[in-house]
Parts: sequence; structure tokens; C-alpha cells
Amino acid sequence: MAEIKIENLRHSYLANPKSDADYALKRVSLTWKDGGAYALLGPSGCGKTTMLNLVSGLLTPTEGKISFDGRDVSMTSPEERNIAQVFQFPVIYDTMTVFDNLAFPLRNRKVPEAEIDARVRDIAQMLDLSASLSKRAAGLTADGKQKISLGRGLVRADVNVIMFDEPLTVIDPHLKWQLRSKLKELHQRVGCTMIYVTHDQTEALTFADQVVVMNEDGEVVQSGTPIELFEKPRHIFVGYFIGSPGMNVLPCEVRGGKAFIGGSEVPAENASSATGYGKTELGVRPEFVTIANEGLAAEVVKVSDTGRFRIVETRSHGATIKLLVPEGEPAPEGLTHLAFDRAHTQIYEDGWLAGAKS
Amino acid sequence: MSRRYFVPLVYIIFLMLPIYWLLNMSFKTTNEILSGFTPYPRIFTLDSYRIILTDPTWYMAYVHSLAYVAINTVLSVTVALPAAYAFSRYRFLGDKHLFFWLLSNRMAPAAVFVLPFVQLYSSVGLFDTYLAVAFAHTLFNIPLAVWILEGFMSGVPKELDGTAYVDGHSFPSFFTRIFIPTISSGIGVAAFFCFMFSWVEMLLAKNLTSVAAKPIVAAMTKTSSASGYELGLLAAAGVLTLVPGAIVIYFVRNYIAKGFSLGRV
Amino acid sequence: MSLELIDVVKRMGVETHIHPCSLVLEDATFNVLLGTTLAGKTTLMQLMAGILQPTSGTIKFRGRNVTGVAVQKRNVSMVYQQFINYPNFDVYENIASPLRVAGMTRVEIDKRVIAAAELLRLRPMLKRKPSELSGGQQQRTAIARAVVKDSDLILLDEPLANLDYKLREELRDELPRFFAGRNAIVVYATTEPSEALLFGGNTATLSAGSVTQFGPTVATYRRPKDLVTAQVFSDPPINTARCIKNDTSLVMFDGKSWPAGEAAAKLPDGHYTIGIRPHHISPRVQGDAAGILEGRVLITELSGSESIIHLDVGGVTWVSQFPGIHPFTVGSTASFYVDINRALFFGANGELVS
Amino acid sequence: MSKAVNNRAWLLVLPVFIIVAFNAIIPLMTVVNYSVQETFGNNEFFWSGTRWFEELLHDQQFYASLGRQIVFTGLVLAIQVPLGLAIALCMPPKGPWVSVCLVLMSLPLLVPWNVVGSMWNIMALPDIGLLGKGLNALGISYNYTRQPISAWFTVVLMDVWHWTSLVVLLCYAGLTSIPDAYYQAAKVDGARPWAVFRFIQLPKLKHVLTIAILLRFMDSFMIYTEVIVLTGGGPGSTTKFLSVDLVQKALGGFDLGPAAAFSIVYFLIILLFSWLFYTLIMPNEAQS
Repeated sequence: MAEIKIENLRHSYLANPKSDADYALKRVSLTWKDGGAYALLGPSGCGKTTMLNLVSGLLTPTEGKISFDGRDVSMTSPEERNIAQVFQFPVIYDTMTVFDNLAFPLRNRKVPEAEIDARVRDIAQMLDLSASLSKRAAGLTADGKQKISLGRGLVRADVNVIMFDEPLTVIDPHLKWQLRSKLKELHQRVGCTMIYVTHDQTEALTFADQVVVMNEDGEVVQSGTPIELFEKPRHIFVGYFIGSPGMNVLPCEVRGGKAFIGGSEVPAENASSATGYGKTELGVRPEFVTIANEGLAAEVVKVSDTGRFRIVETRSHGATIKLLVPEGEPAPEGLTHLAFDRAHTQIYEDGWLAGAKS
Repeated sequence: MSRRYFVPLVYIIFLMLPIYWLLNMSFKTTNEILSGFTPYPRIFTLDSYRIILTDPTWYMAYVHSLAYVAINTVLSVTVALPAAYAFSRYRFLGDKHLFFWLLSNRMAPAAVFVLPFVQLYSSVGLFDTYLAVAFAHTLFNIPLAVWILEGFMSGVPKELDGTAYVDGHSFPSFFTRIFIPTISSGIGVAAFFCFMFSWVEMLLAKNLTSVAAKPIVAAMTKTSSASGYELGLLAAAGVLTLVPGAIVIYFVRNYIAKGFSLGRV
Repeated sequence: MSLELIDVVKRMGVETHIHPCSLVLEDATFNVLLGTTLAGKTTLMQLMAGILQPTSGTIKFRGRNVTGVAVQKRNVSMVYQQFINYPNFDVYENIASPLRVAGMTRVEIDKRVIAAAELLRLRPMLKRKPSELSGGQQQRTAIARAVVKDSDLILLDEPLANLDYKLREELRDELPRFFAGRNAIVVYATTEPSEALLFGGNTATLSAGSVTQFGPTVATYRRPKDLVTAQVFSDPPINTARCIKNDTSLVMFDGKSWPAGEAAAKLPDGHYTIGIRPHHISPRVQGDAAGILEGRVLITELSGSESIIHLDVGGVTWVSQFPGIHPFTVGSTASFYVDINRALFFGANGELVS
Repeated sequence: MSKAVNNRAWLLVLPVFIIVAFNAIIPLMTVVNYSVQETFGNNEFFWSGTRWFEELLHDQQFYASLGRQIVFTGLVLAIQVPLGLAIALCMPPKGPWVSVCLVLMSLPLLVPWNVVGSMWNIMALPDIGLLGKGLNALGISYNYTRQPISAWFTVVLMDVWHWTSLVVLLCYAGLTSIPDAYYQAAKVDGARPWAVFRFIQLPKLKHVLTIAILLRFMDSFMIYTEVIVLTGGGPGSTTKFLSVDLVQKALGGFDLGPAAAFSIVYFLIILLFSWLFYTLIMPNEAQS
């Protein structure tokens, strides 16, 4: 188990990167505590796999340092970093039985057979694989094979970190939640540091205590708990990417510590700390917008029903604002007024939360 | 260059030795060949090449070979295209047996067919013509083309056919305007391998021709006696037969394995 | 004027892929085929398009029997799940392909392709090959080709399934705009109930090759004809449990008794299956008739703006879904409340009773 | 969309069927026809039943040729398959040099078969050939035109030179189709090179090796041109393989009957191994 420290890490696939755009992964510094469950979340091509390969040692970084428990491993190979990885497509040794698959890493390390047997049975029991230990690994279903892949990491007592690269891609949709709960339960029992890479918000938020969100040009925009990401996005991309429908982003002006949209004042929690420079926008999630008899004037454009609630789309001062109306309550039509929940309405400057840019 | 890359390097040198020796001999004068072992030509001469490129019986032999090989390639690929499409897209009565029968023909030894072919093509009045050899070579080239094209076609999603039909294409217009351009690389590979397997074959080509369509492979055998005079000529003729392969191989370099393995890799 | 399927059956070899199915789809409507994978959605669509011929039954289009007519002669367009485009044509030619086959003039083709490209925001990419585009752009090209032709029937077979979920959201918002103002019948296949609800229009639920119900989407969602339709039309899966109603209480499988609530009030006593949608179970009491569920938390799934809790109650897994992010620690015991007034009751052989 | 059943597809296959049938069935019928009759020229034929087949099955010369052929094919497989696999394993996985290597390696496969024979003919001449002179200089008495051992050595070496590259290409194609994730997993599991070969590469190469073995078996089993140009079946008949023997019989004299019987038996052996090839290579189609 290891604490992973990343300092000013930057990586480019080009020989001599010049401009910022040449970097697949922009400068980032992070600390992942020992035994934590972390996730790397972002759209396809945002550099999350690059980050994963840097931590696992398959890629050596252009700049910056990665250290496990203080030891600089930036240049060392995967074997020396003692990591385990579960890939997108199940990687198993087809000709071996499930038992041999799980025992393989220990046999390579010349661990005595008796100890291997105990260790493998223990892990198999954890993964509900005890019944198929003697079966050929190739015959199992996709989720069974992914468990074997995971098991090969768990059997090694000295594993520093286990990494998952979108492991549920090939699993049937209705089986996914079982494997997710198994991974979550395992993390609690084994307490090993785990890093989960995905583009799907549900998998990231369900698995991880801390989620690192990256935008399309490879920049880490926020690292926080699911609640922080939902309640207080530090960048408009996080607001947009987390939650569906995403956060409303409305152009606005800030004067004298107060925020105005098209002339009428709107409540915003950090309006006072906005500097007024750069592109100023207001971000509020549809969940925190309600109908009121006074407030920001808006006209209802479209109402779509998701069964659980209705998504009402309104237009105000040239911007689209979405809000949710719970099942059973009447949906507004025509002209109406919108009220924002002050605690969940923030001002953003050039995309970043005003007053909070670290 | 790690130590293990040494192995392919040595192997390539071993492969190049006979070709180097053939080249070496083709530039030597007759008496230098006979006088003994000389690793490089003392007296560099192009006589052998000059003879081949001026004497009609020689250069016409190349023309004859190229002629029937070209006819065979066009015929094999054109006929194989619809058949490969049928195998790749549909299951029909006896499709597996037909596919196996084609394989057995690709594996058929020319020795078994040489005598019956000579009689067949004489009775049909095609003896000593390009068509005879071109048609005879289809015995193994059509199965090869069908196998390779079927391999490439299975890579194209079936929904592409559906999309074309939905757009209003009839089958012929879909096949010519959409499908053939889509697998053009496959057609190129199939054509290359038909060209090659027809170009290298000798037994059928020699026995199905006498004068009018005598191919290079036959012209070379009349000089294979060990006397010095013809060796230089033989070497030069041999070098010239390497030229087509050497030129075209570059274009199919990423598909070589797919071609030789009957499209199965 | 409409597309009518009358007792259409499709058998391939010994298996029946489509059981007798009769459907009427009106012009200028948006119809969703909702069902799990292998429920027969794609086969049914191919029958509608004419790519596949039905084993029996007839298909009428605007009154004319088109059962045997080949797809080429029907004014149809189709979009597949795997962004199918002509690999060696550029985007412009891909979109123009149906018009070229129809023999339209070059000027007319250019005008319509530009319009479609504008609609699908593909103007800058017209000269690029599909392989140089992202997944989303490839699928937009396929949709542009389907839209440019003004066809009477537009079929979309799970077009968003292979895209990132955020891209899926965007395209889902735009899709109705692509087909607005057209007289075409749109048929959209999906496995996600939320997509069916968002698109509105009509929905046909499919299970194992048969259409279990067809009607306006919200009505089908609120009043599923039977248990199977209810199961097809809810994700995360609907909670079901056997119960016995006597008078004003429901005796549950584990002996607990719940208030019967208005929904079951009128029902005669006896055995029923109660169906409760996850968002009608929440940590806080809702409505006046609440059933209590106590159990061990198996997992908390957070979907960014909602929490889905899987609860193990005496060996049976119940699923609750509620807004906001409230993670429950795995393994802890928690109690949840069921809003019985919104529950659905199914009779012995699964038909909806209330 | 799985393959639809559509018997109209026969129309697409018809042209291939007609041409290949013209080339295969008619000649095969003539061979069968000859194999059951006897003639003394001026093409009168007398029914002779299975006489030629019985004669063939008692003909020591046939068994000698068959024996030599099996030994030759055995040697070819024993040398070329492991050698080809070893070379493929030593090739760099990626990089600019790879395509150069592959092109150079495939050159021998593109040389007309008689030129291969002539090339080795010139190479192996004892006094003026590179190989001949080289070996003799090393003190090994080498003259392939007279010594059977030297003749066999030269023929096998020529075939190794000619066809090993096919095995290299197939194995290399198999190796490069293994996803990177497998090698990464092996590295992470701390597997040593031997374990990587045994548990990752070999299982994935099974299919490709089967193709290589069967292709090499078939092609070497019907070798004719290279051998006839190099040794003419000599010295004596030490390198007279099946095809060489058959062609001498068929084009040689009047014994059409025996040659036809010989052809039929030869073709049946090939058909047997083709069927083996087909069932091993087409696992999915064969079962469905």
C-alpha cells in the first residue's frame, strides 16, 4: 500500500513540445493517500489513460515527479513499482485454470506453494470464484474474467496500487451494478489504494471517495468528493460534465459585489469575491432553480418528462435555463419567474470559480 | 539493437546470398565463369543482358509470360469477387463443401493435372496460346483469390450493404460503386498474389505451350545444362524474372502474410 | 396516412424472432421501440424498412401493400448503431449518396447537402473522410444522410449507444430538431427508458420478440399493461414482490404488513404482485401510505445528480432512487419508505389491476 | 446481422464453379478414365478394372518415391516451422526496420520456381559455385551431382531458403495481433520471457502455426519444378519425389494407365490433408 504523490507532472507524446497544446496532460500536482479509492473522470481523449500509464510506469513523464511513499519512481519500470492493472478487455492466460491464473504472479516470485494455495483460496473466496477454481479460465463469462484479472493483483500482499482502465466496458449493462458493488466491497475489505479510469460519471462517483475530473484538453479541473463536485463545481466544465442535465451557465455582470443578468439582480454565493475581470458567468444546477412569482423573468420553451421529474427549458435574456419540476407538481407555461438557491449559485471567471482559484 | 535482432539479420543475409551469386554470374564473361571461383566479376560485362534484350526468342518469352499472367490475374479476380461476396455474406446450399472443394484445388499438385490439361486444351484447340496457360492457372489462382477476398470482405460490416440498399442502390450498382471501392486494398492484394503464383509456375506453363506462347520459364530450361556459355545467360534471365516481384512487393508489404495464408491471418 | 403492420411474423430457421405483431404508426409521429438487447428491435425495424421480408403477415404503407417491395423502392432511411458510412467517400459524398442514386441535379443535391450539413453542424467537415472524424461526427454524418432524402420512414437503431454519455445527452436534445417539420414517420430503437420518455411521442415495448404494449409514451409509462411492460419500461429495474391484500393492509412476503393505500383500496382481497418504481422509495416518508423497508446497504450508486441505493431486505434486493448525492456506507443498515399510493398492482398472470 | 440464408447466392458463385470445374472435373475424369483402362497407342482402350491400382500398390518404386517424399516433407516441417517461429520471435515488434525486413524476407517467395532451382544449381556447383567451393574449402567433400547426401542437403537447404519466410511472416502476423495489454499484464505479474512465450504467445499462435504447418506440408508434398531443375531427381533416383516420379511416368511413355492410377492415389492423399486443413482452420464455419 502506498501514498502516491504527483508533483508538476506534465506529459507530451511529441519529442520536443513547445506550446501548451502539445501536452496531452497539462501540469498537475496531486496526492493520493494510502488505501484511498480514487477515480480519473473525463471525456474520451482527455488524457486520463495517459495519466494512468504514467502512474503505472508504462510511460515515463516528460516533466514532473511521481513518488510512492516518498520514493521517486518516475523513471522505474512497472515491475519495480509493484502495481496491478485491470484492463478494458479481460486479460487472462487462456490455457491455465482459474487457480493457476491467480497463482501466476506468486509463482513468478518463487513464493512457496503452500502459501500460494492459502492466499489464492482466500482471494477466490473474496471474489466468489471459489467454485470455479479448477475450471479453465477461458470458459468464464466476461465479468468472471475481470475478477480473475483483479485477483492477480490482490493475491500479491505487496501491491502498492491497483488500477482499473474502464473495466466495465465489456460487461452486460444489467450485471454492471453487481461488479461495481463487488469492487466497492473489496476496496473496503482490502483497503488497497485503487485508481479507477472512466468516462462514465456514475462509475466514477460510485466507486471513488475522491474523483479527479479532467477536461478535453488534458487539464485537471477539480479533484473532490462526489458531494463537492455536485454542490460546488470549481470549473464550469465540472458543472457541465457531472450530473445530467448539466449545470446552467449564464453570461452575467458583477457590479459592487452583486450579480446581474440582463439588468435584474440574482443571488450568488460568491458574488462578493468576483473581481469582474475576464469572462464572467453564473453557474447554477437545474436542481437549484425553482419557479417563483418574482425573480428573473423567463419564458418556458420546452417541457420533457423523465418520469421521475420534468425538465423545463426556459429562455431568459438570450440564455437557456433548465430547471426540474418534481413528479406531481404542475409544470409552468408561458412567462414565469425563476428563483436561484443562493448557496448553490456561483460566479465563474474564465471558467474558474471566482475567488477560489488555487 | 538488442542481441536478439542479430537472428533475423543473419537470416536475411543467408537469403540474399543466392541472389547476390546470381547477379554476380550474370555480369561475368563466359570464360571467367569457367575459370573458377571469383566473388565479383573481374571483367564486368552486360553481354548476357544484351543478348536477352535483343534476341526475340528471349524477350518475347517475357512478353508471353506477362501476357498470360495478366489475363489470368484479371480473370481470377473478376470471377472471384462475386463468389467471395456470396461466401462472406450468405449461407447457401453446399457453401461449405464448395469452399472446401476450392481449397483442394488450390492444393492440387500440377503434376497430376499436366497430362490431362495438355489433352484437354489441345482438344479444345487452345494449345500453345496465352488463354491455355491463363485458364490452367485459374485452377489454383481462383481459389486463392476467393479466399483472400472473402477474408477482406468479412472485415466490412454487413450494415454497409443495408445502408446502400436503403439509399436506393440496386445490388449491381451497390457492388460496383460502393463495395468494390471499399475493398480496393483487398482486390489489390488478391491481384498481386494471383500475378505472383501465375508468374512463378513452370510445369503447366511449359507443357501447355511450344512456340507461339513459350514463356520465360520454359525458355530458361533449354539453357539449364551446366556448360559455361549458357550459365551467364541463365543468370541474367533469372535476375530479370525477379524484377516484377521486387517492384510490386512494396505496395502490399503490410498484407504479405494475409495473402500467403489464404486470407486467414 | 400511416405504416401498418398486420400480424407480421419473422422466423429464421427454427426460432421465431418476431411473434405476431400488429402496429399502426401515423405520419409525422416519433415512435420509440423500447426493449432490452435481443428483444427483436433491429429485426422489427428491418421488416419495416423492407431489408427483411416477413415470414407471414402484411405491411401496408399509406394504404398500399408493400410487403414484398424491396427496400430500394421504398422511400426509407436508416441509421445504425455503429455509425455506418461509406469509408472512401468524403462527408459531402456520404450525405449526397441517396440523392445521386435518385438522379437529382447537381445544383439541387448541393443545396440539400449544404442544408443538411448545416442542420447537423458538419459544414467544416464536408471534405473530410469518415475515418478522420470523431464518433459523434460520424454518427451526425449518418443522420444527415438519413435526413437529406425527405424519406417517408426514418429508422434509427440505437444510434447513440456507442457515444460518450455527455455526447449522447447533446444529440438526444438535438434529435427532435432534425426531424421537426417533416411529414416522416420516425422510429427510434433504444434500451433506455429515459430516452423514450425524453422523446415523448409513442412507445412500443418489446420483450422476447413480441410487442407487449403500444401507445403514447407517458401513458405506457404510467399505466403499463402488464408486469413485463413495467419491467421493460423502468431503469433501474422496478421492484416487485408478492403480497396478499386483506382489507386495508398488505401482508408482505416477510410477514410485515403495509397500509394498502388508495391504489389497492378498490381491489378484492387476494394474491397480487406489487410493483414499485425505485423513485417511489426514498429515505424520507412520501405520501400518507408508507411501507417500511429495513435492510443492509449493498451499494450506493451516484449518477452525478441522483443517488441509487441497493438495499438487501431479507435476501431480496430493493432499489431506491432519489435526487441529490447522499452516499450510504456499504454494509450499514438503513430504513427506506415506500410511497404505496404510487405503487402498481398486478394480478395472478401479470396483468395490471390498478 | 448474422449470415442470411439465401440460395440465390449460387448465381454469384456460378462463374467460379464453371471455370474451376472445367479445369478440375474434366481433367480428373480423364485421369479416372485412363486409370481403369489399358491402351497400346492409336487410342484404343480396353477395360482393365483396378489392375493399375493393384500394380501401383505393389510397385516398390512408388513406395520408394512416397518414402522419399515423406522424409523430405518431414525434414521441411521439422526445420522450417521452429526456425520460422524463432526468427519471428526475434523480430522487433514495431519500428521502421520491420517493413524493410519483411519485404526482404518475402523476396524468395516471389522468385519463379525454376529460377530457384537454377540459382541453387549455380550456387552448388562444386568448383565454381559459392556453396560448392565454400564447403569443399572447409574440407567437406561436396558434390551434389554425385553424392546422395550432398544432393539431399542441397535440396532441403534450397527449400528452407525458398519457403521459411512464409512461416516467419505468418508467425510474425500472429505475434503482432496480440494486444499490448497481455504483455503489460505479464510484466506486471513479473513473468519471465519463457513464461511470456509459454502462456501468452504460444496459445495465441496456435491458429497461425496450424496454417503454416499445413500450408508447408501441402506445398512441399507436391514439389516438382525446383527439384527437377536442381537435381533432375538424381543422382540416380535419390531425390525422385512423388511429383517428379509421376511426371516422368505421365509424359514419358505409353503407360498412361499406371500414371493415371498414380495420380488418383496422389490426389486422394492431398484431399485427405486438405480436409484436415479445412476443419482445423475454419473452426466457426465448420461447426455452424
